[in-house]
Amino acid sequence: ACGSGEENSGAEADSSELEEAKLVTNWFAQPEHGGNYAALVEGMYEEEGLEMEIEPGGPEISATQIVASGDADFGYTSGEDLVIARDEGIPLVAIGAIFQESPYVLISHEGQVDSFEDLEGKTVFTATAVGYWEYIKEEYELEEVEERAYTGSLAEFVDNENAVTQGYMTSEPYSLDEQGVDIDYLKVSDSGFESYGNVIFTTEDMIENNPEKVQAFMNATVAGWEYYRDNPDETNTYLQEQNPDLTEEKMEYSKEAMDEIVYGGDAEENGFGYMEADNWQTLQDNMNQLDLTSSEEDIEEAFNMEFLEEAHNE
Amino acid sequence: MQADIQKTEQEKHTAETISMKNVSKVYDNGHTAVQNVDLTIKEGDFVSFVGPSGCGKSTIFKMVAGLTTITEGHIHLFNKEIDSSDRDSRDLAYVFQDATLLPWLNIEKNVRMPLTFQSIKKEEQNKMVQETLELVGLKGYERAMPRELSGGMKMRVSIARALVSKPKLLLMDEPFGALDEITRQNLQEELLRIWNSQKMTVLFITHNVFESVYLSNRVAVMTASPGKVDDVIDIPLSYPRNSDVRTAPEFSNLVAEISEKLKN
Amino acid sequence: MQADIQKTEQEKHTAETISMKNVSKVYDNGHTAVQNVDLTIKEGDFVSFVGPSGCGKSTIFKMVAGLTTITEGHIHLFNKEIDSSDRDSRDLAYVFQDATLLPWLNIEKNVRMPLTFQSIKKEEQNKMVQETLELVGLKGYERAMPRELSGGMKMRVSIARALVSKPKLLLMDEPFGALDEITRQNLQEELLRIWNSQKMTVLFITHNVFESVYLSNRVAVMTASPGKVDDVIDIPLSYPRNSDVRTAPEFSNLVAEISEKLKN
Amino acid sequence: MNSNVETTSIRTSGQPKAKSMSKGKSKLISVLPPLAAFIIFVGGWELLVRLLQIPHYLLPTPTAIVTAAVENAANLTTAVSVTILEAVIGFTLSVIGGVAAAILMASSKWVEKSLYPYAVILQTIPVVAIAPIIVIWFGSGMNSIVIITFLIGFFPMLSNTLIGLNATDKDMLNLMKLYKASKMKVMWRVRVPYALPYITAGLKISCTLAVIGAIVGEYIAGIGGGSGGIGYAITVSAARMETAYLFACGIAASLLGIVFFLLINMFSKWVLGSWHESELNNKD
Amino acid sequence: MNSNVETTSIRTSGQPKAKSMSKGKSKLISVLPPLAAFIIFVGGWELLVRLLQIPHYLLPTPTAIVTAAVENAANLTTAVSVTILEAVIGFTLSVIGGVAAAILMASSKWVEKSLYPYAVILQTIPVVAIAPIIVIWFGSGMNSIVIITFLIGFFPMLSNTLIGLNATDKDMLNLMKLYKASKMKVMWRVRVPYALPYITAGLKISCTLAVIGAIVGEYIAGIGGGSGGIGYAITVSAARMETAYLFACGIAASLLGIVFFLLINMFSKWVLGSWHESELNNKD
Ligand SMILES: Nc1ncnc2c1ncn2[C@@H]1O[C@H](COP(=O)(O)OP(=O)(O)OP(=O)(O)O)[C@@H](O)[C@H]1O
Ligand SMILES: Nc1ncnc2c1ncn2[C@@H]1O[C@H](COP(=O)(O)OP(=O)(O)OP(=O)(O)O)[C@@H](O)[C@H]1O
Ligand SMILES: [Mg+2]
Ligand SMILES: [Mg+2]
Repeated sequence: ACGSGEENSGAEADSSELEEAKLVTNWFAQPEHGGNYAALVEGMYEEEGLEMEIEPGGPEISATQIVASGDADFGYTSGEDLVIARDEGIPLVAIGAIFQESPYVLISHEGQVDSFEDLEGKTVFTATAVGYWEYIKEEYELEEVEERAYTGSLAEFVDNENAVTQGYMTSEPYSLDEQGVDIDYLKVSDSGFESYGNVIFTTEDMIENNPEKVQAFMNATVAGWEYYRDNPDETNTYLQEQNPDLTEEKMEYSKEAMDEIVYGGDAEENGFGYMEADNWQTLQDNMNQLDLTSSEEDIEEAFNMEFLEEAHNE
Repeated sequence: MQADIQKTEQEKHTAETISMKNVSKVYDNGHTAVQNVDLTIKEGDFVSFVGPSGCGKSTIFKMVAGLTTITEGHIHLFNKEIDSSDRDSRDLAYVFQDATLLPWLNIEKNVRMPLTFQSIKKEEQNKMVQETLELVGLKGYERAMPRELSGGMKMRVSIARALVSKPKLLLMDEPFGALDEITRQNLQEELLRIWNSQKMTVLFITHNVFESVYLSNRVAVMTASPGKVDDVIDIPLSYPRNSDVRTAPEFSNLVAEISEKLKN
Repeated sequence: MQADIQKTEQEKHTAETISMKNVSKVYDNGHTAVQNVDLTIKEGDFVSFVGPSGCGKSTIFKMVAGLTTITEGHIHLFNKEIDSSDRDSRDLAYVFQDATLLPWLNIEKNVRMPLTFQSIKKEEQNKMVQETLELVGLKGYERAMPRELSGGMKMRVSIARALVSKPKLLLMDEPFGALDEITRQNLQEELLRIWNSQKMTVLFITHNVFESVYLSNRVAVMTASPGKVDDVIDIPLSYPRNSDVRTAPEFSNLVAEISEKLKN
Repeated sequence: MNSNVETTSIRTSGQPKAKSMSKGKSKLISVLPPLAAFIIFVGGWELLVRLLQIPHYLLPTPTAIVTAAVENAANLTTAVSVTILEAVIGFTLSVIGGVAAAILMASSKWVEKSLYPYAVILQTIPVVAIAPIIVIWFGSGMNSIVIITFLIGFFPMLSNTLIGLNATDKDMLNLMKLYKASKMKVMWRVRVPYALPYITAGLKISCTLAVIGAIVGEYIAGIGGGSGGIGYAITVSAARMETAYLFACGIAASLLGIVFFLLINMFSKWVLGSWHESELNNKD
Repeated sequence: MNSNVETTSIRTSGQPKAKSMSKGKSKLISVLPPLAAFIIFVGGWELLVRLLQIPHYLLPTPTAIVTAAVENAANLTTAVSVTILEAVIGFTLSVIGGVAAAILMASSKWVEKSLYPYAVILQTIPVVAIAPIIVIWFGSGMNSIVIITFLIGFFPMLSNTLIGLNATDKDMLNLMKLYKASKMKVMWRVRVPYALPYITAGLKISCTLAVIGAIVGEYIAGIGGGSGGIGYAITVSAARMETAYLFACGIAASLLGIVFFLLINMFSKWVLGSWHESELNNKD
């Protein structure tokens, strides 16, 4: 409500007047963040008047808390975490979903698991207390599962024929393949658990007090992702600089694996980042049912499509 | 010995250096080490303490130095009541029964230590340390570490450390016990010379009755269980004393008298 | 004193307890503490060492006990060459110049310690400890901790610890230096009694020439820089010795002779 | 010279009284400072959070934390008891292992030189790096957690004990040599007692590290659920963003550490109180 | 009685020679045992893995590890240098902080009683629980990592130093009292030197903990990429199942710890070598 209008409304601005902005991702630099890095590399943020900083996340870095504290303006999180955060009274708002469905997969040794029912009796490595796993357990009435904490290491999984591990569809299958381990995987999104992945969010505060900044960020982000779809090379080179452990092949694999969930599905029609109220509602209902949350609030509060739509209209 | 040592009655001050009134010490384990001691020591006195092992000599010294609490009674030092938390009123040096050297400092630095707490110029310090080391016969051992010395040498370092700061009150707890006769006699002479020239007060513990008579103008004879000062004997021999004194019949009588007291 | 102390010539063994051949000691810092010492000590000898502070008395004792390396020369102990890594050939006790008590053990346990390394029954141990504590005048202090004792009392615990195990060879480094005359004389008598009744060999360091003459059958006089044994003087006074001996003219002559030697 | 030393009188007028505080009063005085510090600390925290309006999900108030702890009391109690068990076992192992290894190394310079580097490796190799092996060898859950706790507490015990054993007074060792004491006896009778101040210093460090170790272990190799400890509870509450409960778990862990520490402190007093300067009350 | 003490002769036949080994030889002998232990250890490992056919993703052979390290030399070097920086800064802070806090606490029983519990809290509060706060306060990356390293190394320094400061010989303190030395002077001239053996013992523990701390810190608050340290490299290689490289990282961390440890050891020798039993070479 305060001081809107007269400031730079998305047009090119003098580089001397760039406004600082910061995005915290959920992992070290990788193609899964490609569009945002593309916008950075190709100068799209700058064009929008933002002096952008992208801070890579890490195993224990919680973007929700960093953004909530005001240390960063935007962050990446999962649909579940956003719902949990709101349930805990953390006023975060989703402003776009990079992955149209959950990027998580449940990886098993070849020929061991064909369907979610087959998980019965397995040893399953998942992150502690994640929503989708609670859902799958309940939905498929799994009772005899040995649950173990996923710590980022695949060795135990490989060692145990009977094991199942969580993974990111853009990453772990590739690593295992490279090590010559034959695997199958189930996509979590096929279980009936609806959730968005790599949800871009900001705070209610930010939307209220500085909508121009949010808009500028979204404009460049959308442009970045659209650009990255067909021209990943320059960005990938930059990613590799940031993260020397990335290889060309690995990035190619990730890019290919994620194109479907980034640009496919609802995004195919409605454009990058699209979010559906029904999906959010289902997610919230599921979470409530699983006792992970007890949120009564209107789901419309949790996400905001205005900036995305405006960006697409540009 | 020099002429200025020849003291006259007028030169003697009569101020009290130490006054103990009804002093008792009970250690935390309930042991009564010293009981009801009354004793006044005037400025310039040289008082020796003799008595059986464990009779409380060291305990009295520690109380006077403020190193242990006084269970009952009062001690005044330089006319001020001792309070073991008080740090300002004393100008005293103490030769402990053990040498108590700082193991990480060489001999020269150990001896210099008391000077570093006073505002004395470095060159002045050097001179004082050198003189004192020479006095105790340890010239040439400046760089040695304490663990490289013999028992007697360590004790001499400790003596040097006490003498170097020229204190007004000097407490010496069996300083010469670990020394051979020759070294001991040298140090006795030196001690008397320093005492006379600096007009300090000396309290001296020894098991050697000859030594106590030779050095002091008063000898406090203690008895044990519980520790008490049995008698204080005047030594009416004039200073400066030289080896002749030791053979004087008066000297022998005094030694005999004190030894007799110690036997009971 | 009992009758059995009256020794006859036949009772004396002539086996060598210690033989030092051309023994030198250079410490790691390059200091020559002892140079070219030759000395033979027969079984049953009581040899006192006198000499200026720092002349190497303690060093010789440590070499004999195998506590420090011998830089040059050879020492045979009970007819076996000493090797500081060897642990079996000795049956000796040592009173160090410092009391060296284990601070976590009470007096009784400190004294008992040497016995616990031998296979002696508990009751027997108790008896031996009690006797020895009584001997050094520390009955009643069994439960006291070392830090609760006076300097002289600590030394007496150390003496008790050495005596309790009835060793064949006893090394005593200024054991009575911290004791008053009465206690000292008592312990001298006791030491002579034990020495006689147990036919052990005693090496004894003292700064007290009277003491050395009174106790020993030989006195080794040492000189300093570098430490050497200047002379070994026979003391032809018969045992048992009592206080009368001290006033004998022969005694005074010996004391004077040794004192004279020490002066040079 | 005058008779300037006055006479002494022998008045055996009863036992002198000790000038000491009554026991109750001195007890009170010893409790007061930490209590005051506690009140200032907690009060300041509550006040600060309220005044600065720091949102609860960033830094909850002490009251919120207590509420969360009370609400989750049952869960918290099980979590704490699981962690206690793990920490105690792991700590015990690291004490036994550390002291035993130190004794072994102290017996011979050769052994020390050969093995010490591996002890440093054990300490510095990142647990995360070998976690998979640990879990594969020892199975996940209790066993692995205990091993990880052991690994973390082991080195401080070893290092401190070894320094203590090597610091033994030369004269004491000489004394033992004279008694023809065997190496083992010298070790137990003299070197170990002499090292006790260092050993208890090691215990103080290891006992607090054991709590951390157990939590890290649960984090890496925990199985969660009913048998999950504080580490598991922390992960869950972090995932659920229940910051107040998260803090309650953290504080529970701290309290556990403090209790361990106090127990070790008592042990240290008991074992050193009669002779070592660092624990002597008697200041005469 | 016969004259059974033979005479002594005074032969000043030159300086006696010291019976000591040549320096080169003794050097060799001091290097040999650890070298032998190393060969046995590594050889045994290689053999075991080959004989038992342990799969390479579980336990790679030493040769595989070396190969992986060589292949990733560039990455590994950056990772190691980042971690060194973090560890060194964190360690320095924990030493300064630990010693300073110990000195503060040693100056007064009241301060000790009031503050010590919070030091234990600092040590035992699980870093994971407060990680979000650390990251928010200090930002992710270097700053937070250094803080975490500091937190882990702080308590061992504090605890050991405090015990050392309180262990000062009573007689030495009495001596200083006689010199009317101020509390500060007593601290610096006597108590701190006297505590040095304990302080270096603390340093030995803290310096190895610093490496762990930095790696845990990178895990919790690291940003990875070009500025990622060993912790980051471990995370990445674990996720990629590059076990050989994972081990190479682990070993790099260990070597770092050993180097730190050796430096501290040298320092300890330098500072204590001339007087303290634990570091005296001279055994006379
Ligand atoms: N710290 C202490 N705690 C308990 N009792 C002590 C302590 N220090 C000394 N005592 C006891 O007090 C008595 C007197 O001790 P003190 O050291 O004063 O004797 P001393 O006359 O100096 O003896 P010595 O000539 O042997 O040095 C002794 O019986 C001793 O046991
Ligand atoms: N550990 C050591 N390192 C180097 N030098 C030493 C060591 N111990 C003794 N010395 C030196 O060796 C010489 C002889 O020492 P020793 O202790 O044998 O003398 P001592 O005759 O016992 O003297 P005292 O009567 O004073 O005890 C001294 O000059 C001393 O400085
Ligand atoms: Mg005394
Ligand atoms: Mg000596």
